[in-house]
This record gives sequence, structure tokens and C-alpha cells, in this order.
Amino acid sequence: MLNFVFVLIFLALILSGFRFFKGPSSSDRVVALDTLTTIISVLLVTSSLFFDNYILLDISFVFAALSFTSVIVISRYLEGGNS
Amino acid sequence: MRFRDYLSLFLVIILGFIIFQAFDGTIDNGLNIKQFGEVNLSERTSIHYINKDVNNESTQIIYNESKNPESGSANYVTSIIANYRALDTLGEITVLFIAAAGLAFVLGDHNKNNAFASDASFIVKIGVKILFPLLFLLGIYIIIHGHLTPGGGFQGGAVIATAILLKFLAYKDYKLNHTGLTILESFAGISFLIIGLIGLYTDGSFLTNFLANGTIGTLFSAGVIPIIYILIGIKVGAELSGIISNLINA
Amino acid sequence: MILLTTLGYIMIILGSLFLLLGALGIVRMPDLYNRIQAGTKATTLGALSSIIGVGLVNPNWFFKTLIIAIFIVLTNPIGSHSIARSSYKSGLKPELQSEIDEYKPENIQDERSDLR
Amino acid sequence: MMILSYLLILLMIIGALAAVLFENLLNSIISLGLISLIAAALMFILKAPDVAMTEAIIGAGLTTSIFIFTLIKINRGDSQ
Repeated sequence: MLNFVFVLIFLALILSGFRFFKGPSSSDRVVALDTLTTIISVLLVTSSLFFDNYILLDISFVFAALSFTSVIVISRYLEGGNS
Repeated sequence: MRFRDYLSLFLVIILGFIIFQAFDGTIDNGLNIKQFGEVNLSERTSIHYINKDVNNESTQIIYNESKNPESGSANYVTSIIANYRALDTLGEITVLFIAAAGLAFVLGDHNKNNAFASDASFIVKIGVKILFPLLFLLGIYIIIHGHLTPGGGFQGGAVIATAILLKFLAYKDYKLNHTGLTILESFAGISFLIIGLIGLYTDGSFLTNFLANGTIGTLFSAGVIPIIYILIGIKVGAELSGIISNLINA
Repeated sequence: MILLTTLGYIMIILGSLFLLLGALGIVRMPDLYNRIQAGTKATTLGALSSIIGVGLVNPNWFFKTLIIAIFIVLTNPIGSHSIARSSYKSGLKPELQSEIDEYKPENIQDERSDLR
Repeated sequence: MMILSYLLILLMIIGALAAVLFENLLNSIISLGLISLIAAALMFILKAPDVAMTEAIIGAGLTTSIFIFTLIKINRGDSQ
């Protein structure tokens, strides 16, 4: 059952990776990075179900909580107006 | 790309192929790394570390039942970092302290403005206002549960520093109190040394585990390891926050 | 119990299907703002559904997965809003010109960012 | 699971090449963020949770922001 989920996640990783390396502007790459982060955090949660280990959920905690920091930093830089 | 770049890429590929061959399972040279799913953990680290034993006196360890194993933390990485190799950890923290001090010496002028000229938008400000206490709590959780779950002092300190970084990104007038940071950092470092000296006084060697180990897997277990991890968390959080503050206010 | 497990697996598969659709939207949409739409809304829904599904399959984990879902709900919209605003300000124009552009400087009535 | 790991390794190698070959420095920094993200996922799959958590925290927030601050300082030095 979980193998089907991994196939879907595999396809999603390929598609968003394609946009990451193609994307015409930097903002496109940032959007692709954000999507990749969400997909990978889902991958971590489902694979901790696959490994059947409660402890491994802590890492997806950190992923879900902190991965938007880089997005905000890059968008503050793109916004311009740096003193 | 020039010819030199192609040549270096070619050399890297050849080197990777040689390394892959050396660690492949086909040649039996004692260095074999197994494939992803087939790894037994006891072949990955030294078996004596996992069984909490370096004196060859190991007994079966049962989670939540066994009392007073050698270094009673449930997460064996923690046993290695904060017990068997605690002196190493002290050195690492000193390295981080020297890096932060050098950065403060070069860039540390607290009267300068933020690198970003304006505040972030309304949504980011409110989001950071909601998220900041949650992230701080997450960092404290990771520090306190360092001997039970993955994570520990360094990771939790980095989470706290990231929360402070978000404050800096949202509000342009946010300033840290550097005197307080210095006091926290010095307190944590001196307490670490004092714990080591108490171990030297009671058991005869530096940084010995001089408290009772307790039942493995409970929150109050593993003797002196949680205290050391809390101190490491305070120190790393203060140092990384100081580094971020020095970099962004310049 | 068997019902809960089945429901959980259905939610996991639906969620990963939404993840795939979001990634497809990132590739196929014409310009940046549509890509943000696809890449954030669909993947947030997919991630939420999958993570709650894992909590339903294994009911002992439900509380922790709920907290992960709350963190995703809190953080993902902030990131997408921030990218959209910054790329508008850095001069990327939408490809399909729409009638309404509320973010033009002359259309902003009150400066919202002064609210604390 | 194994094929997924190979895909992740492939993405990581292409990201490393892209970080070297991009003309724009900002794109290189974004590629570095991608590399540390995938490294964290690979550490997780290889069952090294402590290293994965460190890589996720440091790579997600702190490294990217330090590079961006450096980039701001470089641009300011150019303009003056």
C-alpha cells in the first residue's frame, strides 16, 4: 500500500525538480524549493510509518517548522531596498 | 567550460568509481558497506557503544525497565557525545566560541542598522509573532529530550537561533541584548567546566558521570548527561544568536 | 479499528495524489503567480491529508502528527505570500494581464504594514 | 525505497553541478539550499536521525541566511 504512495512521491519529486532546474527566474526556483520541502516532509512522515519508528517523527517536526526560513530570507533579499 | 574543467570532472568521476569499487560488496576487503535496506545497526557503530558498555560486562538492556546501565541514556549517540567523548564536545564548543568572538571582533558594532531597510509585510509580522514562542518551545523540547530522542543541545540551540533570526527578518528595529547573551554564554561554559571538576573530585577523572543513572528511557535518567546538554543548548543558542545579530546589523 | 486504518490509507493516497497534482501544476502553469498557486495550495492540502492519515493508521501517533500538521498550516502560507510579494516588487509581471491589480501603488488606500 | 534514494542522489548531484555552473550568485545559494535539504532526507533514509536533524536545521535556515547576508554586503561594496 505504501509503495503506491512512494511512486506518487517519486513522480512529484521528478516534476518539481524539473521546474527547479529549468525555472527562468530565481523566484521560480524558490517556489520549486518550497514545494520540494513540503513533498520531502511528507516523504519523511510516510517513511517513518514504513520503518515503524515513532522517534523518527521528530525530524519531520523540524522540517515542517523551519523550512520556510530560507524562503523568507530569499524573498526579503529579492524585495530590494537593502540599506 | 574550458579543457581544465572537463579534465577535473573526469578525474572526479574516476575517483568516485574507484571509491565505489573499494566499498562495493563484490571485493571482500573488510570495508564493505551494505545497501540501504539491509544494514544492521550493530554493524554500523561499535557494538560496545550500543550495549552501553566499554568494559565487556554487558547485560541485556530493556527499554523502560533496566536500571543503571553504564551510561543510562536511551539514545546512544547522546552517550557518545556527552559521556564517552564529553571532552571532545567541550573542545567543539570552544571552537564555536572562538568563531563567534572573532566575528564580533570584526563586525561587532551594535549601533548599526538592520541590513533590510523596511519591515516585512503585515502577514509575515503576524506569522512570526505567532511562531516565535512555538519555535522557542520546540527548541527547548529538543534540548530537554536530547537523551531520549534524536536531537540535543546543538540542534535545539540552532532552533532557538533560527527563531531569533525570524524576529530579525520581520522587524527592522529588533535588537538583542548583547550583555545578557554574554552572561548566558559565560554561565553555560563555566558550569560545564565546574561539572567536569566535580566529577574529577568525586570519581577521580574529568567529566565523569557522578549522578545516579536511573531507569533507562525516562525523563530523569542518564545522570549528568541532560544537565550537560541543557548547558550546551544555552551556549550554542547564545553564540549562534550573537553571530546572526552581528551579521545582520552591519 | 480496521475502518480507521482503511480511512488512514485512503487519506494518505489522496494526499500524495494532491502532491503530484501540485508538482504537475508547477511544471505546466504559464507564469510565476499561477505556479505559486499550484505549488502551495495543492501541496498544503496534500501534506495535511497525508500527515493526518498517518496519524489515523497508527492512533498512538495522532497527537504528534496533529502538531506537525499545525506547523505546516502555519508556515506554508507565510512563505508563499512572501515569495509572491517580493517577486511582484522585484518587477516580474504576470503573463496573463488581469483587470484587477490591487497591489499597484495608486490602488493602496491605507498602509496596512503599519499595523502592529 | 531504494529507487527513491537513487532519485534523491541524482537530484543532489545535479544540484551540486548547478550550484557551480549558475552565473547568478542567488541561484547558486538556492541550489545549496536544495542540496542540504536532500542531504537531510538521505540521512533520514540511511537511519541516522541525529545527523538528519542537524542537517535540516542548519541547512534550512542558518546557512542560507548567512550566505544571503554576505551577498547583501558584496552588493553594497559594489555600489559604493
